[in-house]
Amino acid sequence: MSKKIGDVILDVKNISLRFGGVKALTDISFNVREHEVRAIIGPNGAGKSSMLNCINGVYTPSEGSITFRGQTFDHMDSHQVATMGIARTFQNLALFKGMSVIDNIMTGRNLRIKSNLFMQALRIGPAQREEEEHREKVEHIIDFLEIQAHRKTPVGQLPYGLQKRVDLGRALAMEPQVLLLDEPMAGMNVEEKQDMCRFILDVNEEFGTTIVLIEHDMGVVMDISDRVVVLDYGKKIGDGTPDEVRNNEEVISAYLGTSH
Amino acid sequence: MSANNIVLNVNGIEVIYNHVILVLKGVSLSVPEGRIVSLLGGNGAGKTTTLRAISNLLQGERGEVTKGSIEFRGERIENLTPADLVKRGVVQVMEGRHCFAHLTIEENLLTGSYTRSSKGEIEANLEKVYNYFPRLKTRRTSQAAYTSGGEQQMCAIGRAIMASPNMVLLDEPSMGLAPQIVEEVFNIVKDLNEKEKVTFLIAEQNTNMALKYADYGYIMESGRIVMDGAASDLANNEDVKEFYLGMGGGERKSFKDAKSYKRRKRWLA
Amino acid sequence: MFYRENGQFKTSYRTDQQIFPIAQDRWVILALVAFAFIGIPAMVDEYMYRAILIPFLILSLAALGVNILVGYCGQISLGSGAFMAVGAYMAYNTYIRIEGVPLILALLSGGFFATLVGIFFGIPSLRVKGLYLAVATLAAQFFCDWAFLRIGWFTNNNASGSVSVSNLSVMGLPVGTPVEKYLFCLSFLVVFGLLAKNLVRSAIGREWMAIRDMDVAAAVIGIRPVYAKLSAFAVSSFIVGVAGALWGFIHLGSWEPAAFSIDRSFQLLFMVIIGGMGSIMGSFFGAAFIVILPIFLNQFLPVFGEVFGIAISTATVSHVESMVFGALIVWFLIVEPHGLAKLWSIAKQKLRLWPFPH
Amino acid sequence: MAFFLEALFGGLMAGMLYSLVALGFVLIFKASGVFNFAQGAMVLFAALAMARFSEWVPGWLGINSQFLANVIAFVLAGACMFVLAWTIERLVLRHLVNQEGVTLLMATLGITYFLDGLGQGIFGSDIYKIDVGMPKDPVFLLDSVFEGGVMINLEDVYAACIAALLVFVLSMFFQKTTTGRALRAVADDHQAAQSIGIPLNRIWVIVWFVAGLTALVAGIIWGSKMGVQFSLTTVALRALPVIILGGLTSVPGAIIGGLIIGVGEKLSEVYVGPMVGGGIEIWFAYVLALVFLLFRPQGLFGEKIIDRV
Amino acid sequence: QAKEQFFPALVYRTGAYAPNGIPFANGFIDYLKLTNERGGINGVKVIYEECETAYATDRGVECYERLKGKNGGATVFQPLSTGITFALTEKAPIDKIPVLTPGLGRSESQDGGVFKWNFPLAGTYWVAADTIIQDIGKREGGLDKLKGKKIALMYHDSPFGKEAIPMLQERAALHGFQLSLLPVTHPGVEQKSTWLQIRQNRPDYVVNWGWGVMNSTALKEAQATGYPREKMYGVWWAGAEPDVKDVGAGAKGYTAVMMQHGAEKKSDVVKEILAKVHGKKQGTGPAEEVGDVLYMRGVQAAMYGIEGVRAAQERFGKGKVMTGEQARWGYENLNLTQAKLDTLGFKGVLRPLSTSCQDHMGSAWTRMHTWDGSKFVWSSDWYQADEQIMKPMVKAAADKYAAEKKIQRRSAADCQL
Ligand SMILES: Nc1ncnc2c1ncn2[C@@H]1O[C@H](COP(=O)(O)OP(=O)(O)OP(=O)(O)O)[C@@H](O)[C@H]1O
Ligand SMILES: Nc1ncnc2c1ncn2[C@@H]1O[C@H](COP(=O)(O)OP(=O)(O)OP(=O)(O)O)[C@@H](O)[C@H]1O
Ligand SMILES: [Mg+2]
Ligand SMILES: [Mg+2]
Repeated sequence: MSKKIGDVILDVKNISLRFGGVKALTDISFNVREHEVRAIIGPNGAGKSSMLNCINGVYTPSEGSITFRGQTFDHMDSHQVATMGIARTFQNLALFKGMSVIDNIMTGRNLRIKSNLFMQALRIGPAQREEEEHREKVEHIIDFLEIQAHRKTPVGQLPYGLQKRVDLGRALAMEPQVLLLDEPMAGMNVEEKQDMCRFILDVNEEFGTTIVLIEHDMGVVMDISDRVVVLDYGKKIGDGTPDEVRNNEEVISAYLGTSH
Repeated sequence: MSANNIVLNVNGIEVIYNHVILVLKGVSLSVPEGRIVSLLGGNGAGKTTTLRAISNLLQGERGEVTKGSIEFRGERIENLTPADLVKRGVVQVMEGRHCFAHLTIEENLLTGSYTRSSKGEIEANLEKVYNYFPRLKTRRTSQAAYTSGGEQQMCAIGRAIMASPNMVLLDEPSMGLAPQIVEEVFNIVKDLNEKEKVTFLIAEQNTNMALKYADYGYIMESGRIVMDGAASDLANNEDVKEFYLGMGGGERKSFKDAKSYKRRKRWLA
Repeated sequence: MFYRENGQFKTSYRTDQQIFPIAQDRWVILALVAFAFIGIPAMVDEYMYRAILIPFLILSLAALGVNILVGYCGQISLGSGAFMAVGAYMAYNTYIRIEGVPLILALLSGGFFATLVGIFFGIPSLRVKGLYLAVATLAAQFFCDWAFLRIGWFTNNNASGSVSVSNLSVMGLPVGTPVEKYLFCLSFLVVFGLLAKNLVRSAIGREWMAIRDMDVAAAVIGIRPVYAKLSAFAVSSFIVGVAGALWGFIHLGSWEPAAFSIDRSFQLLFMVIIGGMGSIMGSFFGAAFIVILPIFLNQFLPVFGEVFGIAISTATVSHVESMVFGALIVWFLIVEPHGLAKLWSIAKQKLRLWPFPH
Repeated sequence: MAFFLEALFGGLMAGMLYSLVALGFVLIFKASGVFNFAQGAMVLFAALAMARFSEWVPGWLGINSQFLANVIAFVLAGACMFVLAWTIERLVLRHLVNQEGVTLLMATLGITYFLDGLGQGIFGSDIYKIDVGMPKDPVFLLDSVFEGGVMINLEDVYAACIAALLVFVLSMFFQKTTTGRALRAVADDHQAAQSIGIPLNRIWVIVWFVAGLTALVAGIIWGSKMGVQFSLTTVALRALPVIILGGLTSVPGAIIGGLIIGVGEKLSEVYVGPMVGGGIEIWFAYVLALVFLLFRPQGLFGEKIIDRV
Repeated sequence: QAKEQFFPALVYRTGAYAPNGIPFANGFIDYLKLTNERGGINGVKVIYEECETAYATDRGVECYERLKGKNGGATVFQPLSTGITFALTEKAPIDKIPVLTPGLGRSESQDGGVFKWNFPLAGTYWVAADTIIQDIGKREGGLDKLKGKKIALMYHDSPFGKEAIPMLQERAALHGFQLSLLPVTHPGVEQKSTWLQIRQNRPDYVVNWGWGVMNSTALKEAQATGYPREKMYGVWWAGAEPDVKDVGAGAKGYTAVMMQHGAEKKSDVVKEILAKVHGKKQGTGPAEEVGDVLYMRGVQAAMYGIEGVRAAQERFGKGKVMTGEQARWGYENLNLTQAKLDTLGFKGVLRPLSTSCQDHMGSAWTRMHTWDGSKFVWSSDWYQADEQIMKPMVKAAADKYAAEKKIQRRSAADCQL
């Protein structure tokens, strides 16, 4: 595979996050390089999702800073993060249940909509044209994710697995530089996981999107990720290439168990 | 299978959502006493729907069983309330956790034993659950909504155990769980099954786990049962291997290569 | 059989993005509008206009506005009556205080002021959610009720606190006879209906719905809750305000704050929920249901009684009326919790499959 | 000074009366996630039943002790509320399992209409009186300290005590009992609750019955103060700011909220009102509640609103 | 086909104001029935239809639209609601149907020069307010004694309630008493703070301008605050049995101004109704309520309605069915002498009334009655509203209205036809 890993694009320094008594994260640091696939693994409740939540401003870390493309923040604001080009999917689906698949993915393009309220109300030229351009892009994503058949179904009625795809689609629609995926393959069977991997790798290679991936399926993680961070009880216990991690004693005992 | 020890018998049920969306097109399956039966199939195959139909939770989804019958220990149960079913010992662990957001983990578990009256039994069950999932014990006092995905999953499973059921319908128990917890969960299943003769019907995506622990398996495709057989046989079936265990031609192939290569399964469904 | 989209292939996204992608729908709707403009005036009598059609039109306009806020943006509001009142009274003041201001301008200015008030009372929605917000919006309701009763300026210091307008005209054309009024309201409804439909099917509409369904996720993909919510409040209360102005000017002619009391707010909410939240069509269904049903019952029950030779007293009629009305509301909700509009679309789906069951 | 005390006291008492109504809302919401707009109608219905039965009973049974008549009337009215609860569960709630809040809210509005019609249909729409022997005339305290003394109404005091008692019992019920827990579970997730064997149907009958009884008590107290008439339904509007201020899910909140609102609106009316032409108390109550919400969106004692991805 | 004169009846037998709406409606209908028993209006049969408004303006408008065209056209509308009256004032002229508002509606509508179609017969709110002050003055031993006194007006916060304010302010300015205004929000069950204020600035008199539950609530609160009921006055919509009966002894001493009649159980017309209508099991309400205050108000209203038509027939043809327009002339040229009233059975109940193009009220007599704990008893002799004060006010208000509406005063010629 000929994929050139760029230099650090996202750098997380000494992040700590506390909820009352619970220490979700303690002093986590790691970085993400451009174009790479970066996996975060760890037992349940290790703080993986919380980590993502800190990165895109859903949670405010109690300490530490996050550097993205040279700019450093101690707190990110969701909207601003989105404009900077960081997209994400959610562990327990956060789709817009009442809306059709198309509309869900279209929302991903909202940041790029120029025309104002009045133009939209009147649907005069530019507004109409814009709609169509974005629709075009969205249709590509839909084809890409192979959910054409469900275009207009309300996502609430889709089976779990497909909802996951729509979630991904919505994130892709933002054409982000960094894509945060929280367990995108939970509740899928091997074949579907294979498809999912295909999507992810394609995105990564064709659009050069940097990927941060949380996943519990070691097979997947070890196969597709370039580097892996391992968290346990909110602490970082390992960081490195799949092979390094695979052979890290602490990681094995804390997470992989004997099954691998 | 010999019909004498069948606990659950679903024959030819048809399910329609919102009066228009036909989802199950005549599904039949039967679960023998004290066995573990797994229900496999891709997204949208209809596993969840099947389980909902059995435990009578369709109403809330505006779905209804339009054809066929469901029998539990020889008794028709289509018209029972879910509560009645729980009294008869049938409990479902719903897909996507459904913990009680505002209640603490412990309260969640205790609510699980609503149908149980004896204090001692409840105590014992609680202990049992905490032993199964030590993680829950540490989070016992925090509101379910604020626990991690996996913790919620554990909580949901534990809650079902609290009702000391004799038959459990598990919907994707392994979803979002770390590998060794998955292992753990299936061990628990085995454990309950052997020690307490609990019967299991498991809808699962993690096929090789499912087949490893189950006695018997059904495979669903778009609302129909397309294949069934003893777990071991299924595990050795070429197609199953290829599409559900992801090891076409014996060797498990890397997810990297998956992209380059693609052949959709087509067996008549 | 007749109702199928197959054979109608969309060659461009534009065609697919039309308001009614299915040809049959388009024709039906066009036919309906044409009928409303030409057919109805040819056949109905004055009572129909004054007691049913005009109220129906105006209230569906209001319901439309409320639906944008409640149905699309998910901010339950019980203050709609207040916004109607603002629309009515401010339109009145514009009308009498500015010499020779055109009627339409006066009405729109009513809408404009309603927008301001709407945005103001929308600000809490940034922090307060759900039922809490719903109840909080009653503050708007009661405050406006009070303000219009108490502050003389609004009512041009009429001792009684009630105001009235008469001999209205638009660009020389009088708006006096029922037919004129009907057509006037109808045109308003059609125009606003179209604009609203455009809004909800473009970016802004999607923002609203996103906020409604899951605001955290919405923020994460770059939607600003502030903008989305306040714009919903603005648009909604503008439409509601104009509806209020119409209600005062065209329907009542003379009114007092009681005409826009809390009951009105509830009534509008019913319309939206019964009709179907998040559906323009639903607003019309809802309005029809709420406006026509009680009147129908009220007139039908005595007749019904006579059939069985019992003379039902006025009191009994209205008691039975409200019982039946309540029962019907519940019944419809049970049949289809998502409102008449949903029922309608299910019917269409069935029709699409017809004659096959599924 | 004396006057301030009177106003304060009046406010407190009014607040207690509000919270009596608010309780009904909280009960049902906490226990089934339904925001029951029919509460006002239930209060009226219960009060009408009470008033009319206590009027009719002597005729039917030929007894002439007002007290006895009241007791029997109370039992009968209670029975009515039970039948009501049962019917509502049968015909409405069980068909709306797992629907969104608004849908259920709308259903309760439907019920409101039905009850308004039914109540007036059966019991009439005149003004009726409930006479449970509450003292009507005021008493004056501390006349030594202030000229004219400080006026209070024993009637109010009794009412307040009853309200307080009710609240105490109910909050015990919710916090301590298994059923209490089950109820909260139901409020969170109907389907999950069913899946672990909580019998929604029975639960709902119980809850609505209890709410019915609180409505009855509220109805009796309000009724004996104001007389029983259709406009009693409007007390619901007085209770709404109370519940959002106290927190939709908190029984004690209903009381505290009631007191705050009561005092707030009375003081505002008597001190600020005259400057702006009066009649401000109702919107003031709502604005007051709103201000509190801006600082605590879930009300003073409500459960935190959970939005987590 | 039989000649029939159609009288629509906008009633409210349900909702917050039913307790007062019901007896009025019963009286109204019973008198129409009686008229037929008496052989109709010179042989023209009277027919009627009720329509429930629940005191809500928009429902009232719907009823108006529903009934105005029925049975050969409505003769006259008598909405027992100021709100509805305001709405109809706009519509009636277009449809050429007179609006009768005995004792309610816009006070300035007395001016027939501007309000061609409105007839506030026998008294407006300004008459009520004016005469209440006169009675208070009498008690105090002369209007001049009112100087420095405090009078509080607690009013139903609606056009109805507000109507009283201008007259009271006028009188306050005149006699130098201090008027404080206490609005009570619909429907009026919540008066605690109102009464706290009353207790605070202890006014010498409290005038209750209420309708429906507001009245009984006011008396209960007065009792609870220990305010002397003897010092409380009520408008004629706040002085009937439903307002006091469940307060009973608690309301003893409460006085209300009456639009000429009170509770008239003994009057001839009541006897006649009991005999000819209730006697034939045709009664509308319970027989024991016949003759109650609001029942009589209904009877009075119906009687004016009928007599207007009779007067019209004098001009446009005896025994003919009158159109709304013709009826309007009748109401404008009504001349009910005492003799006529006596023959109709209103001896000792009503006083003469004669209207004209300028004056659509025709009579401004009132008297006070007081609740003695079980029944109302007359507590004053007749008063008449003070022309000097009222005339200019009416004129001014009417002119303002005319200006706003850009309508011309009616010419003398217009008055002739
Ligand atoms: N908003 C919150 N309030 C309180 N505690 C929280 C909150 N969010 C997360 N936590 C706690 O922080 C810890 C980490 O949660 P997180 O969701 O990040 O785990 P995770 O690594 O994603 O686990 P899983 O793989 O099961 O999703 C958990 O113990 C959880 O209970
Ligand atoms: N509430 C609903 N309304 C309408 N259609 C539904 C509903 N729930 C599920 N469906 C449809 O039923 C089909 C089967 O869904 P189901 O959830 O049973 O599949 P599944 O096998 O559980 O998939 P997964 O493994 O992803 O959970 C899907 O096509 C889905 O679109
Ligand atoms: Mg997670
Ligand atoms: Mg599933």
